[in-house]
Amino acid sequence: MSAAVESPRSATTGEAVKTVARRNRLGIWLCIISDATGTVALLISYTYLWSLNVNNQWAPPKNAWADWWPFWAIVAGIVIATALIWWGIAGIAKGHKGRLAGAAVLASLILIATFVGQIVQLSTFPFGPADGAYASATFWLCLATAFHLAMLGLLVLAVSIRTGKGLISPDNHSHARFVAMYMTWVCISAALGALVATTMLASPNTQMPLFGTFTG
Amino acid sequence: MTHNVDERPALVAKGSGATRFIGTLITVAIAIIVVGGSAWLIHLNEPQPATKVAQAAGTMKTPQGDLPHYTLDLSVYPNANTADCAGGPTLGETIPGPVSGIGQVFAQKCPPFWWDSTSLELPAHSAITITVHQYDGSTPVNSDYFADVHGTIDGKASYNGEAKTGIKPADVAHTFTIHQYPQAGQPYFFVSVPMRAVPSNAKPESGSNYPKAEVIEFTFITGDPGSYIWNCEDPCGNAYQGFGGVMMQRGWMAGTVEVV
Amino acid sequence: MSVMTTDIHEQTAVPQPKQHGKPGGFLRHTNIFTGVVTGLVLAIITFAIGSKIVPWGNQNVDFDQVGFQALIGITYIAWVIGFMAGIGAFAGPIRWVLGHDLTHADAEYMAGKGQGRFKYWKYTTDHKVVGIQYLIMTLVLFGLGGFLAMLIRTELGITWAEVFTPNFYNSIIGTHGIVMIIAMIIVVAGPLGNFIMPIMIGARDMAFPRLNALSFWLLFAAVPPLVSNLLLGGIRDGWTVYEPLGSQSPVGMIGYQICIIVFAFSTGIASVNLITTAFTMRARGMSWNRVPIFVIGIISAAIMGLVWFPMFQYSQILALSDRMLATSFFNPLMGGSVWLYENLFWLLGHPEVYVVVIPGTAALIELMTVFLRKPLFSYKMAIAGFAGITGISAIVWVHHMYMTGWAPSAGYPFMLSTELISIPFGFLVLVMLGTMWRGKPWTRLPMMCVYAVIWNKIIGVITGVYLSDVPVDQYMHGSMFVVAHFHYMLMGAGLFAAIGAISYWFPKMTGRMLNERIASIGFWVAFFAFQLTFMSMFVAGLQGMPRRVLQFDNAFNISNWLSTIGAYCIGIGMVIFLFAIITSWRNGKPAPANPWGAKTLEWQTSTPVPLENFPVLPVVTSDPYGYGVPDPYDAVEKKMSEADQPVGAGAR
Amino acid sequence: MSLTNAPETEQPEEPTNRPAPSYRIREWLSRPYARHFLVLFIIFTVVIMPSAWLVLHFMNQSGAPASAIMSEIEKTIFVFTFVSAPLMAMALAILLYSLLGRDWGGKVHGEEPPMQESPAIRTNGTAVILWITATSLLAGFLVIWGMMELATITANSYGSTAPNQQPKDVKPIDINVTGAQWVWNFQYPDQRGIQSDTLVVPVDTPLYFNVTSVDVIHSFWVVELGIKIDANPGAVTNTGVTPNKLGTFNIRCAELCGMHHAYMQTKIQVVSQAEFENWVRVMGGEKTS
Repeated sequence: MSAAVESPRSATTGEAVKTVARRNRLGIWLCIISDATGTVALLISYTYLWSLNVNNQWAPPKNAWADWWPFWAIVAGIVIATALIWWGIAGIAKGHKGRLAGAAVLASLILIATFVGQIVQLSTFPFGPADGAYASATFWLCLATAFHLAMLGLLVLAVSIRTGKGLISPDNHSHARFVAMYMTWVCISAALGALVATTMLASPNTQMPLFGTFTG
Repeated sequence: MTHNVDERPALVAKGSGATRFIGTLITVAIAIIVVGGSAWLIHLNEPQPATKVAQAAGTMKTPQGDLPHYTLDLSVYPNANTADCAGGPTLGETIPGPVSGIGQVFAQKCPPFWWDSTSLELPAHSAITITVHQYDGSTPVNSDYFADVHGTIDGKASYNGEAKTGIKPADVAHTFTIHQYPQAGQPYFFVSVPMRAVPSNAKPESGSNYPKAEVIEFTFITGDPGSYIWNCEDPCGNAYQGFGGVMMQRGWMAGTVEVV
Repeated sequence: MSVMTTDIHEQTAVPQPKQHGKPGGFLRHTNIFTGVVTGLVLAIITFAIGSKIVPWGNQNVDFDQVGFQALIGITYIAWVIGFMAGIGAFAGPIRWVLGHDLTHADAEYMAGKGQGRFKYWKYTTDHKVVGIQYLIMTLVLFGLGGFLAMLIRTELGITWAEVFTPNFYNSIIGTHGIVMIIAMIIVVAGPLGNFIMPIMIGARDMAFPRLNALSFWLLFAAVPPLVSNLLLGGIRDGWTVYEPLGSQSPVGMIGYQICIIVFAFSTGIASVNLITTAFTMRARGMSWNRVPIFVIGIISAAIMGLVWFPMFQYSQILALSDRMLATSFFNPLMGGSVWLYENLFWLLGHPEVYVVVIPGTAALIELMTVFLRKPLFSYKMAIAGFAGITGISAIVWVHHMYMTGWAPSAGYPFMLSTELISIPFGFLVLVMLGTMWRGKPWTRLPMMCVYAVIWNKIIGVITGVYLSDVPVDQYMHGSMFVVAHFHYMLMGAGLFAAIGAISYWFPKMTGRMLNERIASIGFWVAFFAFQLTFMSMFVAGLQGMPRRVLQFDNAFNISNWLSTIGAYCIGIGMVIFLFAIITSWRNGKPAPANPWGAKTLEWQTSTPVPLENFPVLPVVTSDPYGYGVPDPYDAVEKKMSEADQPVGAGAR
Repeated sequence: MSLTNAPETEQPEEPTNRPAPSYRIREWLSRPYARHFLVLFIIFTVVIMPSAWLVLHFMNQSGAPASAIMSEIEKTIFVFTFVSAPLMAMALAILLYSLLGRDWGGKVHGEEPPMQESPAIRTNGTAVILWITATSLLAGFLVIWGMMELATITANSYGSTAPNQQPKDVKPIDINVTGAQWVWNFQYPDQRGIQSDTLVVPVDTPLYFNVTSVDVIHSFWVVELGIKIDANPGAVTNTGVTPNKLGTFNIRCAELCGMHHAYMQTKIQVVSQAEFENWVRVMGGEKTS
């Protein structure tokens, strides 16, 4: 108990912020696990439909696949923002708050730009969501990334505001760490999505029987 | 320490054993009434089309010898638009919509397709001739099997007077398909006749909302009494493979056949 | 066993952030009524505006058109968002973003301090309030599901006519299924996991009190869309809404999908909360070998729910996008696959069964030690059992798909994994039987539930062994036998265990004793009627009656009549039990702090439980199973081992 | 003299020089609770065993097996019921013994926790080890039995091999089964592609079914032949069987497929080879007009 007195205490419950931080970190890890299952579900859908090619309807009309570079551009955006936040955290751990505040503002700008880019990519696909299984699966991979981006924008904005208010201080900056942890996961998730969406195009399966018939 | 303030009023026991016992009985009674009552209300709230009985028409010479002959006239009307609903033919406000009974929030006042009744009653061991006036356009069938005539006498049906064993799958508007009821005891019974569509460019006749009807006539022989159902096998509904909406609705594209 | 120390935290010592307005801030003005009003208003506005812009054509002609689907879906989403906003769920995150952190006064207001009974209608963060809210919600859901079950049995019992149209019959079997599944998932982990578990481990509240409230009110928002499906054409596809049949259903299906998506969020949040609480907030001295077994059960159920629910959630998200955006995940014409849906569905679908069964079993193991006055038999085996089930449950889902023709050779490995899971399950059986071994029961209602549940569970497990076997499943799959089997597992083992657990903790939760005379009458009526109902349903399945039919061969009539009679009696029994709960809650005998003489922490604090559970935090010095006296036979054995050793040697 | 005194329980745990196992078992059997339990156990086993025949009786109400596959299935169910009977008996014996064990004089009924405490058995290595071995052996037996049965059935049903290279020398009859809402349709590609709404097959001839659907999922279930396979839209699934009994059996749809799912039923007639050829001739004759 005596040890707990020196370290700062949480205003709401009066426990040591270290205790609260340990608790919250576990919570964030669990959220990431749950989110990961969702991403896995999307990847399963993509690869499964890719491998089955039901009714020869995997490929979009006229084999108009999506360009590969927008996917990776978006991933790059998220990675840069994440790196910035980690860099800022390294700074605040050493004591200067300004670095994290600046990094967060910069990162939120990058994220907003990336989000806009994601929307642009979604609206400029050479196919609509109804054009076969590849179109559907790709649309949803991108929609999931867009959803993640929107959430990250909010979180990073919060980090910048709270740092400015001094609520994220050198001796209590766990919230910034949690946001950074989650951003790191989003990087992985987006990268996985981009990987399948840009490498697994033409389906290997050409033997599927046509719908309602017994021959291919 | 303001932690252990008890915010609840002081607790006291009330009620005797007898009151509790009576209360139990009353609760059970209420529950029974609620369940039974709502079941009955839902049952009443799910309209079935009026039964249509085949008319006697002397006897008929069939492969199975002379049998009493009965006839039944049916009609199939195409999509009813709002104008029809306002003052059109006797289209059924009484007919349930694609969402029927308790779920009638979005029930349709006007049926897209319409048989004048779908609950049919046929006499046993007799020849039944059904005449259908078909006013509707075509939707290709999912399975070509239903573009052929099955289960009628010598496997034929007459389309505007000419006897055929089947029509082109692209010409099918609806089918009239009687099939089995899950009753092992009763005789197996399967009749399927495709309804030919009116030409897609047909103009409505004067004084009517509908073009000239295709007249389909077919005759089949019933066996022992039993319960059967029939439905349309042509994907004339909506949603996936055209089997949503009206295709899944008694009184529209499906019904019952009682052989008595 | 635990002692109270004087370790208290001095709140006033902590520097407080700026207090924005009165304590509670925005939440002072919100409650369930503002939530419902906001939700309805937003939904109606959305529908009105949407029906102008979304082109859904002439409803008379094309009822199920994509635009109309999208409109209904958006309306449901608007209801959920509006309700959550109206009840104040977004106040917390917004304050966090803006940096207006909660003061201690705020926290105490949100915990319901000084609001009397009104706090049960608000976004209250106190875990005890949330537990009670969950309890009420569970009872309501069971009422609805049981009502639908009565309708189903009525249809099946009246074998000479159609009581309902086929569509409505299919709708009620689907709604009954999913309502009961949701109710069973929350029945123990909701009320007891939230109310009892934190006290049991000596915590002042859950780890994330606001997430706790959020998880309940999300559930509350998810139920109306589900129920409304009956008015919008119903879900005509059973509770496993297999695509593409699901896409032929009217818009009622959207209610189901929205409900599942929101409920998955609710479950995930609740699981995060429960796991974190159990891992990080245990009282001092409660090491992992002193944790009550009920907590272990809650943890394993929460882990399964947390990890696997997103699969089910995404199966519904994608199905919904098939409806609203005309994508083709499950539409085979356009390259979708029906097997994809089945895999995503059952990847949760099977762990979900254990999410239902495990907490109830753990609660029974917890309480049987009290009523047998006997320590838990082989604590380590119990933990091993829960861990093993949690692990293996991830790799057995394909046994629901033996007959789909998807990878026929997959039958071998998944038959293996399915039979393997019976070994950790056997551990739990051993723990229960071992604890019961030579114990003299104190025959109160909770203990009777233990006997009832073990009986049901034996039958459920044995029939489960049949179904886990591919050749037998080739006969049983899709027949009434399956229905009877999972009712024995979910209802016989799950619901009756929940009844036992609730009647065990009822005094602590409500401050009053349960009227056991009436409750027992209801319980036993329900139990024996349950045997009649589902035994005859086994027979119907063996005779070859498929499930989800409303007309069937005369050969199955007798078993269906018996089953219907039994079902009505179950209903009567359950109603009696419900009556006992309600009357005892209103005016039962006031309960002492520890009516059962139990040794877990929740019974050591006063009844009703004070706002922060313990005036001073307890420190645990031993596990809570220190019942019983030394076994006399041990003495005999020791004596023999010294004195009679020569005899033993000479015997050879 | 002081044989039964408490202090002995405080002695060091590890007992020096344990007696012979046989002796310990005899000693255990001499305890009253052990005897009572064993009596109950044997009684329950004897009572439960016959339920195996009861199960078979109910299964045969839908008709005796008409193929080797169905016979195998019934054998499996019979064996499983038999094997699980002792397990159930043991659990029930323990339940009943503990219920009878309480003194019915009744302070255990009372409001207050009973004063008398039960023996504090924390664990028992012997019991745990025995239990784990027993359950593992049982599970292992079930798995191995099930896999052997599955292999046999797969061989019988040609589910895994294409019709042209199939084990038996008899040429199997290829049948294309199409499930539509809510009617089955059968096509005989080898018999000039004739189509029918009922299934007519010759006895003692291997049948090979290709199953698909033109709309939603159906399930092709012939009760007496013991075959069941889903009819999936956009995919072809296979099963097969060799009916060995003349007769007319039910074909039911075992997967909810919409409004008329309950009515999606037809029949399969197993007839002699001659009758089958005659039927093919008649159907084909109709076809070629």
